[in-house]
Amino acid sequence: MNPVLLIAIPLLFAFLSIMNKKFARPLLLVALLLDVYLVFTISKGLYSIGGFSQYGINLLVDQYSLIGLMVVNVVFFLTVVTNCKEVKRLSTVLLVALAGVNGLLLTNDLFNLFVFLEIVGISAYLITSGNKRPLATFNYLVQGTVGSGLYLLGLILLYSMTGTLNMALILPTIVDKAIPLSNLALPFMLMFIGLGVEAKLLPFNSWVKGVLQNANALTSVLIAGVFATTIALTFGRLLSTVFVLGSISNIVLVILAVTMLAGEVAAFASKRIREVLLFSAIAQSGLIILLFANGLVIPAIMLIIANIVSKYILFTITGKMVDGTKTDEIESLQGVFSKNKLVGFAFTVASLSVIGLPLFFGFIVKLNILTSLFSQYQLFLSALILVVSLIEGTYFVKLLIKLWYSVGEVKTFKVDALVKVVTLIFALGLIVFGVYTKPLTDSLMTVPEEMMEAIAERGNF
Amino acid sequence: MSVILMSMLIGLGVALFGFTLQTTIGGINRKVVGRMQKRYGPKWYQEFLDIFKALSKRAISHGWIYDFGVIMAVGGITATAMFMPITDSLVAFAGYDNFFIFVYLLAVGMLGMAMSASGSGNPLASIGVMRALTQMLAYEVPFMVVVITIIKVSGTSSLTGIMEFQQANGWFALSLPIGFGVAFLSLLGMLGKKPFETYIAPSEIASGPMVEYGGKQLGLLFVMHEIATFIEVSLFVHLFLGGASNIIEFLAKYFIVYTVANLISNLNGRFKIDQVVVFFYKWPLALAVLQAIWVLWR
Amino acid sequence: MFSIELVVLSTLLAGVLAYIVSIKLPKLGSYLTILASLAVFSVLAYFGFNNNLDAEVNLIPQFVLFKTSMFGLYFAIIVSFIFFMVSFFNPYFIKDYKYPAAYNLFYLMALAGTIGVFFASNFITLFIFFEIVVWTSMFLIPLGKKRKPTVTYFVFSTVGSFAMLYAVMFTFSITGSFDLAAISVLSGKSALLVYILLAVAGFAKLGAYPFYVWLPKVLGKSPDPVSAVFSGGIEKLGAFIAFMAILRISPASIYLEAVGMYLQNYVIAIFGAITIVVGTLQAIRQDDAKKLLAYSSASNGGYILVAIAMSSSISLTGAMYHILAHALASTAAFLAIAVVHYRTKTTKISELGGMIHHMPLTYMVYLMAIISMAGIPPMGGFISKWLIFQAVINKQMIIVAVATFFGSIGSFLYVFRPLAALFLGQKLPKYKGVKEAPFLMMIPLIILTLGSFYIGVIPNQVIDFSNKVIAEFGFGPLLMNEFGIQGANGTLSAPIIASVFGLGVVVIAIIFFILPKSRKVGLMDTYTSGEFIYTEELLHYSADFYAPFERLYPAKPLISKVYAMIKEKVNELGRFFKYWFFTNKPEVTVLWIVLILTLLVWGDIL
Amino acid sequence: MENKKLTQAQMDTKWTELGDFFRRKSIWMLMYCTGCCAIELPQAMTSAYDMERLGMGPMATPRQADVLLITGYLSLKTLRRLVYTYEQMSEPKYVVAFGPCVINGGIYHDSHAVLNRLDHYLPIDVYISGCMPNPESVMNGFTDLMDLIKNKTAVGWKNYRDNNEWYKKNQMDALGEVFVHDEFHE
Repeated sequence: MNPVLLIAIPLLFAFLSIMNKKFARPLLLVALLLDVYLVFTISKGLYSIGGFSQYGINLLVDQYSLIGLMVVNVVFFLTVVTNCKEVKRLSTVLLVALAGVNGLLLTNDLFNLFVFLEIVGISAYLITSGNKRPLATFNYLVQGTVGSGLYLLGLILLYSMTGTLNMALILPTIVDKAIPLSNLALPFMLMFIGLGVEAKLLPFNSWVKGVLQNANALTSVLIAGVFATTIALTFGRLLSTVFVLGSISNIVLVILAVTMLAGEVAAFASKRIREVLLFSAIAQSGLIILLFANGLVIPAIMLIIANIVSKYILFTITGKMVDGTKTDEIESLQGVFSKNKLVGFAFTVASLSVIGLPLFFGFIVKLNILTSLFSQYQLFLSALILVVSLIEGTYFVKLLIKLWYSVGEVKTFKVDALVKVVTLIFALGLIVFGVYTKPLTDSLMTVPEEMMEAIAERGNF
Repeated sequence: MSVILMSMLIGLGVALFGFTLQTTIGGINRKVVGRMQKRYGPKWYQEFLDIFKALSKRAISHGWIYDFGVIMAVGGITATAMFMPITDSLVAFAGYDNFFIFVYLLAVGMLGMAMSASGSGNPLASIGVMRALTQMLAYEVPFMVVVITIIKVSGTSSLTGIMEFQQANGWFALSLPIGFGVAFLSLLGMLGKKPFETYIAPSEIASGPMVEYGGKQLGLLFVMHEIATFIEVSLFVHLFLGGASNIIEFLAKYFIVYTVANLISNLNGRFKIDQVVVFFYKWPLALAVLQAIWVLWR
Repeated sequence: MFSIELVVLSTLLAGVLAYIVSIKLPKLGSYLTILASLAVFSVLAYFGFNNNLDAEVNLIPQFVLFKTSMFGLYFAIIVSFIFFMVSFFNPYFIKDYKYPAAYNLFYLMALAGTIGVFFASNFITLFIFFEIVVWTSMFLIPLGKKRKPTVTYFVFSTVGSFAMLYAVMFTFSITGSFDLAAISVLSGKSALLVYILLAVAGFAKLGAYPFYVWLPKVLGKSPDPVSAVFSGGIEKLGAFIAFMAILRISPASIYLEAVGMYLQNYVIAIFGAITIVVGTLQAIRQDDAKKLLAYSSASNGGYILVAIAMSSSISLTGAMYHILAHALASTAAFLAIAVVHYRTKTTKISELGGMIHHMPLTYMVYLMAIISMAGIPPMGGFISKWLIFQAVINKQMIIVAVATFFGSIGSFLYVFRPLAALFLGQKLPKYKGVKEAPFLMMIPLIILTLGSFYIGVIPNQVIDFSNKVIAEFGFGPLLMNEFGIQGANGTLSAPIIASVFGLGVVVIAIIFFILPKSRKVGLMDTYTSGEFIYTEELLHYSADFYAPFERLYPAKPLISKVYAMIKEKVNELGRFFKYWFFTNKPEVTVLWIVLILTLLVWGDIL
Repeated sequence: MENKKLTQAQMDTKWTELGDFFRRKSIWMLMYCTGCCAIELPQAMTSAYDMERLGMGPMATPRQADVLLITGYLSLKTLRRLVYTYEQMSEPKYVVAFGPCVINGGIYHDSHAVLNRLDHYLPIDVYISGCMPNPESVMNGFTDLMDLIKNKTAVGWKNYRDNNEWYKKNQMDALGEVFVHDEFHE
């Protein structure tokens, strides 16, 4: 089965849905179902599109993109299913977004990547416009545009130096042509910043607060879960197979470390539940990119998986909670879980996993991260990670205790059975993977090799 | 087994001896003080009369803990006294006359008395106990620092061992003069002599822990007080004045130490309890520590 | 043969079972906790004493690895015993909890976690179980009166466990092994780093200075059985870690001639000493009986640290003995206060009085417990303190000695406060009709007291065991003869002391009963200088018990101000980031981008 | 039952007799210093007359004391406290009254606030005469008390026990019933 269908079907359905608004939602669901089905059936390999392979327009399906596709599509599907009500108006946009997301994960071409980035970006602006906070969306729009503009600029510079846009060829070309690292610093930095805007890295991410602070369950899961994962994976592929950081690696590392620290500290200082979660998400994405920048692909992917699952649970439940109680002040949400124990359980498991406590998946991830960092002898970085995860643990525990134990009257909210089931399954998954991770680690084992294989084969395997 | 039974009998004898000795010397000292104040003073056996009179009186009881505490107090003190060597050869449990036993078994007695006093329900008793404990915290630490110097220097914590060491190498009173002074101040605190008798303070808190006692409980507590005094003064004699090789020597040293303490007591007023703490934690503790460092870490 | 993994897993399963049962029948679930902890304790004790515990079986492949050691067994038996004893209280407190089912689950999970820690064969297993204990016990705390201590506990425990994790990973990066023995391979600076980090972990869990702040908050505010479990059981994890850190790692450093030990050990001893003093001073001024006992736990942790730091046969035996004696005594004391709390709904000393007339047995239990805690014969605490003093004197650590003596005498002060004001004193009318502890609660109270008494009179078995333990660390056994323990500068014979004490009491009791019988009078018939007072509260001295002494030192320990400051600084930093980076103005972001690019270009040109 | 009670009483008597031997050489006083006669006690206690040589000494509380000294006139208001104090003393106990005021009110005999005859309310063992009695008479009074103890004629405390109803009635008549029982009202 050709992976291009993963992009083509949603795009096609998007056009169809414009013709008849009535069928938009069913079309979205069908497209998602098809995509999920396809993801589990496509086989690995390099697929060229329309005979443009000499220009490098091709799709790469390896273990890395496969895992990404599975996770993203499944979560996308579940997000839409569990938020049917909010989807109505946005069906077409979501279809486009789906195409963009799949494209980002599959593409093996830097320019196509830009195109998909724009598609995802535009659909993201449209999705966030549903928050009815035009200023925040505008802010996002401006920054996203600046970001993709910078990416494009960097891309052009890179193309002028290397003469290729195929991701697999860039690195070999640089080596072949012996391009000095100082020349490469600017294009890579521009691309880094461009992607950094979408990946919520510190100085470029002021849009996140405005967007996620007022987001409902659908928007927040899409932005903080699905899109963030996609961008992180894309970023990860670029960092591990394309970018030669060289002289800018110090700047990059500082940016990432500060992102992490700032996210956790800001979350610590926040009093609203959505604010806490969004800052936490920023810190997490900082950590993910940091791992990629250090070449730790396996822990990074594990973290991405853990992150999207727990973010799904946290943001979905928070969204429903805020909808039901009409407030997101933690102080006035006290004790809400005492009336919604199952939901509370899922939320608790997710946050304990994020903190990285044993018996939950997050712990395995944390252990993996630290083991890998220490095998690189990264003493300072690992100390920093421990410090920030202490801060993270503190505010999450504070949050949990407040949400479980009330002082005054308790607000109530209703959650659909479907949401309950899905979050519970995810929560149980976190527990199961927290105890028994062998299948996952086995399947991740080959990822770095396959990524490097593509380069070694110069994109022609 | 029979050895232990024998030791226990000797121990009881020691306790009885200690009681008799201290009661007599206490009586004599009352006379000494009387003479010092240009009085005639009571008979030398006055203390015995007082105690037996109290024992024979029909007392009141505030409940079982009130009685139980008294028994525990006097029993604990008696048990402590049973370990006390009198001379370097006259000791009930040879080899077990460890210094720490005295410190901690003495505490059982104190605890029993404190418990009984608080159990009487009189707030003045509780205040007295509070002051007694606070005072204990004050004098005990400098004293213990001096004692660890002695134990470390002599290499044993057995009182007979320390005695023998002194008989061979000279008294600690001479070789550790600072510690001797500090320990003497602590002794005044232990004995509850002025200026450290805040926890009795008859005119302020109506004799503190003793406020509710009369009759046999009071009598037994007097017995306890006498034996406790015996233990404390003997400790001092054994630790600093070379102990004694025969009983006459012991009696002489004992009498001198107790009389001097008593005379000093009669020349002083009374500290407030927080002044007691500050007093002991200022110079005595500092000097004791300095001496310990000088002697041990040299 | 019985496999450790089976014990751990079945405890976890029992927890889940108890959870399911207690969704509908919380009380039945809490009875299950009794059964489960009894089973754990008896299996560990029976098979452990017969050297029959199996560490090889791996029911879940590749997950955790165990091994048996006398060291671990000693701790495991003590802690599972404490869990078992405390579990008798669960049925009475379960109805007060908001989430009774969760309580039963976490109680057994924490037990499983502690067992796992003590039998772990590598650091990863150790860390996993350590963290399990942290978060399961963390969720036990908010079931009580207050929620805030939970966070405090999490922060301090996590500081400890992260320090340990860092040490473990660091060791791994150097030696390439997670094995427990790997830390002893380290040398030089890296050994020092691991030493410090593991010591921090031990300090944090044990509640030693400067991490003792969580103890009073957590133990003072959590449900009563939880406080007891923390003080007697979970806190001992810290001692376990400290043992490993201090004895297994030997970083090269300065050898102090004067005290015959290495500098780092001396520093730990000094920290232990500070813990003793601070814990004692704070315990003296507490009005809440549970907080008071919590500070006393901190102070006793200081003794354990001092003893471990001295690293000699006597001191280590002292440490082991103190762990046992303090576990028994402190649990008994906490449980006694729990009974009072259960019956009167308060633990404030100033609100209580005369409880002895309502609950004499509880009083006796508390009395025996404090006798042990104050180190008075004939209870277990005396022997451990004696051993520790022997070692302190032997090492001539004068400064530390001052602290240990201060703590020892100070403990009379603070343990006496609840005794005098809560149990004794006037019988307050508002507690009329308060009853003695229910039957099930009495069982652990009596067993703990008898245990404490037994180890105070016949120390031989415990010392035999601890000799085997310290042999694992390469120390020679402590010598014993029929009657006594051979110390550095003297012999102690616990049976003789106990029997002499008994003889003294018997003799005096006989004299007492021969003398004329006393007339019974009420508590209000007491000397008041002729004044008439009819209100019991006015004749009850309980508030500000040690007021004159308390005046001499500040009420709030300095270190808690430091922690408050750190928290405030983190908050400030968060607000700083929010202000400068998360604005609603896109131009600020663009400014940052431009700045970074400028920096980059500038850097390249220059 | 009856038999056993008798033995208890007999035991008490035996102990009292035994105690009397010590008691007459060791009398502890509780001074209830309400009147002017109290001024004479310091001389009696200190160097000039040295009460301690007789084995006497001041005590802090009624529980410890053997003898209650009432030094001078007694106002109505203090009677209640005096009785309370007396009843807190453990038996055997004695009362020594100073001056004429305790016999007939002395110079205050016509005051509404002063009780004229103290032995209506408490059993007095020894009266010491003089207004105020000089220290010699004080000492004399104490030796009289010792002789009384020796001769087993100091039986005021037994009288109080045996005629308790009479004493109580007199006390009640003087004081009246007081209903409010708290710290500010008796």
